[in-house]
Amino acid sequence: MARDDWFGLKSGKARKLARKSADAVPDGLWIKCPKCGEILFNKELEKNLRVCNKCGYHYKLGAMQRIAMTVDEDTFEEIATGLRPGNPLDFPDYEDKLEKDRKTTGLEEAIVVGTAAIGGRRVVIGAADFTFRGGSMGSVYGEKIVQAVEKALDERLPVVLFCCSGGARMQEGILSLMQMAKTSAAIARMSAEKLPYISVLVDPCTAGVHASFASLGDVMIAEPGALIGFAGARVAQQAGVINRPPNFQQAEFQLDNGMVDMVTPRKELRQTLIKILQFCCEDIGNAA
Amino acid sequence: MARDDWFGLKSGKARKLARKSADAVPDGLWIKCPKCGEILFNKELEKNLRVCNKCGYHYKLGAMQRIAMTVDEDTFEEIATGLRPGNPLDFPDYEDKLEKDRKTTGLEEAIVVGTAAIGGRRVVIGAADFTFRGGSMGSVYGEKIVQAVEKALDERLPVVLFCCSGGARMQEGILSLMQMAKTSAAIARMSAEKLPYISVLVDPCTAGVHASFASLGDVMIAEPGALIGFAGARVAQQAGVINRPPNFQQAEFQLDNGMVDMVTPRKELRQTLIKILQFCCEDIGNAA
Amino acid sequence: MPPSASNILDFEKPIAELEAEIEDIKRLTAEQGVDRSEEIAILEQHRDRLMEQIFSRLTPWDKTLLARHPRRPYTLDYVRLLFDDYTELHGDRLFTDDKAMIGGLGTFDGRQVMFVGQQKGRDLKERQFRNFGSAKPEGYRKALRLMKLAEKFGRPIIAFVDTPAADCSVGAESRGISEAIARNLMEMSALKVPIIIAILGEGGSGGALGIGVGNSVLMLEYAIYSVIPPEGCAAILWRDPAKAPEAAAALRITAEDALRLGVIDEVVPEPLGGAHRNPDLTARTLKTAILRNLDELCSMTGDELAAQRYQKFRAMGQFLTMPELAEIDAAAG
Amino acid sequence: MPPSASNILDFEKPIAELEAEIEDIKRLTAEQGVDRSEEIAILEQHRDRLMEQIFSRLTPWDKTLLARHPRRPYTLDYVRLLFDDYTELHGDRLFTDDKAMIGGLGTFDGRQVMFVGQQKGRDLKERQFRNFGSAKPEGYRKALRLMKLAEKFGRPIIAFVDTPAADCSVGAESRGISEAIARNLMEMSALKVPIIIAILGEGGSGGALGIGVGNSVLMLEYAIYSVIPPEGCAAILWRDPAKAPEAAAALRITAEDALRLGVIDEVVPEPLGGAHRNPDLTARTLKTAILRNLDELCSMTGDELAAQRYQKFRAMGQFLTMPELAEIDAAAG
Ligand SMILES: [Zn+2]
Ligand SMILES: [Zn+2]
Repeated sequence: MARDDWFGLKSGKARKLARKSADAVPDGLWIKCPKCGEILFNKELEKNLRVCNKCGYHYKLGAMQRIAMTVDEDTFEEIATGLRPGNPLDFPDYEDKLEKDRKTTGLEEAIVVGTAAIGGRRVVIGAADFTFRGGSMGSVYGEKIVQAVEKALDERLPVVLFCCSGGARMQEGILSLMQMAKTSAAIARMSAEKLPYISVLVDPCTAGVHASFASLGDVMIAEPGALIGFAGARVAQQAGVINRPPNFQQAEFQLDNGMVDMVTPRKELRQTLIKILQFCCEDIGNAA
Repeated sequence: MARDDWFGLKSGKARKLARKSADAVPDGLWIKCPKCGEILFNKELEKNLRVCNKCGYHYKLGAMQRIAMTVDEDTFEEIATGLRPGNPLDFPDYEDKLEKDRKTTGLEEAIVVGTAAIGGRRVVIGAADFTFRGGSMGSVYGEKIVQAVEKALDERLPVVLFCCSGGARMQEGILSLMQMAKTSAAIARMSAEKLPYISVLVDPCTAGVHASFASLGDVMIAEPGALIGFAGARVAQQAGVINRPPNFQQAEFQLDNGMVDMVTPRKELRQTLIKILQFCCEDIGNAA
Repeated sequence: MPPSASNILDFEKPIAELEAEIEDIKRLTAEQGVDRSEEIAILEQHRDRLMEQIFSRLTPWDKTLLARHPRRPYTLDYVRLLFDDYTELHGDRLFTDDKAMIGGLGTFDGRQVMFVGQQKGRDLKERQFRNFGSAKPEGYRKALRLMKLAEKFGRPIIAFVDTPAADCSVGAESRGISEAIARNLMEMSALKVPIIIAILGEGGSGGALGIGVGNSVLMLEYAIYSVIPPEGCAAILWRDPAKAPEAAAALRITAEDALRLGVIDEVVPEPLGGAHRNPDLTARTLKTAILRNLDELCSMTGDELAAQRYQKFRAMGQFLTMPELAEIDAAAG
Repeated sequence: MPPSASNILDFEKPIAELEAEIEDIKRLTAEQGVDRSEEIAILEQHRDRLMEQIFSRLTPWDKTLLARHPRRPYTLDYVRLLFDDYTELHGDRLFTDDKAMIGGLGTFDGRQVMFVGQQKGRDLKERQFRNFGSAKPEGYRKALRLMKLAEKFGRPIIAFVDTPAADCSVGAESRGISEAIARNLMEMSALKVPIIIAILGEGGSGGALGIGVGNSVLMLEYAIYSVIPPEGCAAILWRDPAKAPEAAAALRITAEDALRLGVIDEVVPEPLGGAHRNPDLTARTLKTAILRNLDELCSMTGDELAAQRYQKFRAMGQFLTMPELAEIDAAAG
């Protein structure tokens, strides 16, 4: 992906969103790599797609960054907008927390979906954002996934989803749990129509999201070092999971165990997606 | 199966065949149980369906004994007859061995197939016989299975197969191997037509037969203590298989490992088949 | 399992004490031949009133404890009570036979059905054998295999849900517990036979939902259905697992809540005092409810069943849409 | 892997000696500047004649040794030589990623195809990593997953066969190696896309057939295809594994035999001296053969492809039927 501006977003609004949703990007010039401790020049890090050039550590990305990094320049159009979480359980503090995350991220929920082109091929694309409620899946998250799939069904497009989530949105209780069934059922329709669905598992992809649509890709890709697993860290801790191998619940563990097709460094991801889409799409989704 | 005459075969010819194909039945009054060493009265053993009444050891049965023990009295009609192995490889001594086995067993091959009723329901049934070339699968064995399946497809009948085999018929070389694909492809047609196929794995069920149609039952039943596995004893020995658990390749090992639905004692088998057929057959195969 | 100090809940204690008293009197009656039936009748009335009182004001946490009651009937208890006969089928044909997930053929009011369900154990040994009702990937794959078999032969599926959660051990993770649950959700959504879910006790998160995608979802009165155990929620939110009762309330995990939130279709009433006080009666009530639903569903085609199930789960979730947001904004402005 | 004493077959030795001589002269030419090209030409002619001589009278056992030749190109060698580019896919989504079975997306003469195949290792470490090309259940399940993916998206499948046998360790048995192979045979028979099989080296029994059910089955000239390894056959029949050469002959395991017996469709010629002497040329010949078959198959519908494949395997086997038996009896009488 040898492009000077990998953001790929021309509109001011989109740029602003991309900036806002990037997780924990310090405003300073320098940043320390959390894995190897190397001091990285922030601008260089951005150019390197937010991957440490010393140890290969992949920083988390915001939803809009993900999309920008993946799609052809200026092709992304958001869909399934105008949805906002309610508080169906009257859960304490939930509305305040949402309001806060909306302000800090500029997002209306933990996932953004839309249409775009990748290598000239029209696709439906979605990306979740860890900075909004830890990427947890509530009613709106689930609804957006389903509306994205419905768009793909309507127009016979492939779907690419960047799956990132701390799990179900506790504050929406059992309704969050049901999003697992709702999204998986939507994927079943994709599958019945033989429309391709590629899931990209990025750090962290756990619990309810990992145990639903994220694990149902025709082809599944993981980012190096990403935490991927069923039990979120705190749940696993509570359950007292023992004898963990050193790479437990990492992307490479999932590859060893046959659960993902490949672990692909960020800089190769776009080309890999183009190749896979080429395989999966005979006569669908060619952008004019 | 509280019937005095569990042979269930009225015709003299069938009786004769049944007697001939019973494996290693000594002519004497007494027989020693190979598992517990108990001395068993031969007539009592027959009445007990050739199961040791002390330790439950299940003796091998001949093909016609199997069928007789399973079907409604006098309902079995053999099909796919008039086939005889050639010697396509000009394999040394093969014809002599076949001739010898034909004489001692009264069978034309290591498997017998036909139609019958079980609990009043018309079925296609087959049973292999270890005393004919160790139940090895050659061209005729495969052809008979396929013709049995074709009969079931034509008349929309369920299929019950007693799978017993030492493996592929070495003397027919690569043609024997192909019977695995040929029989499995036939089962695929059953499955596509949603016709039920119940496989009963009896001692021994190994190698080429185990790795083809025997493992493809909608419901799979094993007889207690039966040797069931991929590598025949001699192959496993050659390959130096190590760390074998005590019940390695036994019916119970297969149950533990999730490979068969149940291990069913011989005396319960007929009733179990009737129940399973009842589940699988909505409107097919009801004998008039 | 008979009542004993270890399997009586705190709020059941007054009832248990009264019952012990009644038992004592009955024993004395038998031993001494003195007729104290009037006294017994009064005490029994008292007990029933007490029970009604206690059970009319159960908290969500009380119901959680009832759902996990050590004497609560488990899946196999219902299988025995509901079916004329049944034949267990085993194994996932891939790795093993998961004892925490059972399944098989059942004759239900003369009809052939396939059942699946998590199975808990009663005593310590059995509990370990059943892995405390927490199925591994192989359990979900076994259940799927059996459900596909049911579909192949056009038979309805009854799934009994009773699990604290899916197993999340290293083994389960490495064999793809997420994959197994996800696949079940996907495949169940499209099966072309009736699927009836009965949530019997603990409806524990993804582990429960993994066999929980049905055309009709029934739930026993004191069962719970939750995205996370109350203890876990309390630990995460308030860093204090002891606040589980508060979390139980906040999470809306009772059958009543589930019905109101539209994730189940019907609450099946339990006998006074809970299912464990009268398993037979509970099973009869459940059987009636299942039969009624089965009759309705059996009149539908396979495509209709899949479509109904899809639409049902498609509609789950609550949120505000643009027009509603505009209204809120207008009201605020 | 360069030629060395340990990877030159006995019958290759005279050739290797001549070549060493030629190399020596060439080296001297370079070092001393003396033109000995005429001498070299004569020796090379001699070598070619010798090779032709040796290879025109290879026994089945010689061919077995060639099929197992330590320098023989393996699946990934052909993948690299045949495809414009390729992307490996991993895992069975159930248990692990079997390194003895590879697979992925390939661009083949501009077309999108799925490939699968057993993979052997070259040196000791790699051989262990690839489990000597013996796949476990997870390998066959991975292959099936990929083949189903190809079917879903309407892409042809190319399967490369090169395995001594499927793995029969306790682990493989306990995870259902029989089930995995059987399921592949069943599923492959019904796939609605073109399947082309290329038997590259060892076509070892069920392990080979487990990815070997194709519309077109091609076989390299010195590959073997056998129901049992010659050593195993000799051990069983004559209780003497040293009689493997006799068994190799009796079992009819050469490409020529397989063609005559109707289990393969085409023998792909190898360069003089075998594939390892010129992998590029072998790959080009193989590519031409695959392309020709692919062109034919791509003109068929999915149903036609499944039917052609079914009928092909349905017809395999040789036996006498009643009328023939009657004739024999008549002749005997
Ligand atoms: Zn670093
Ligand atoms: Zn005995």
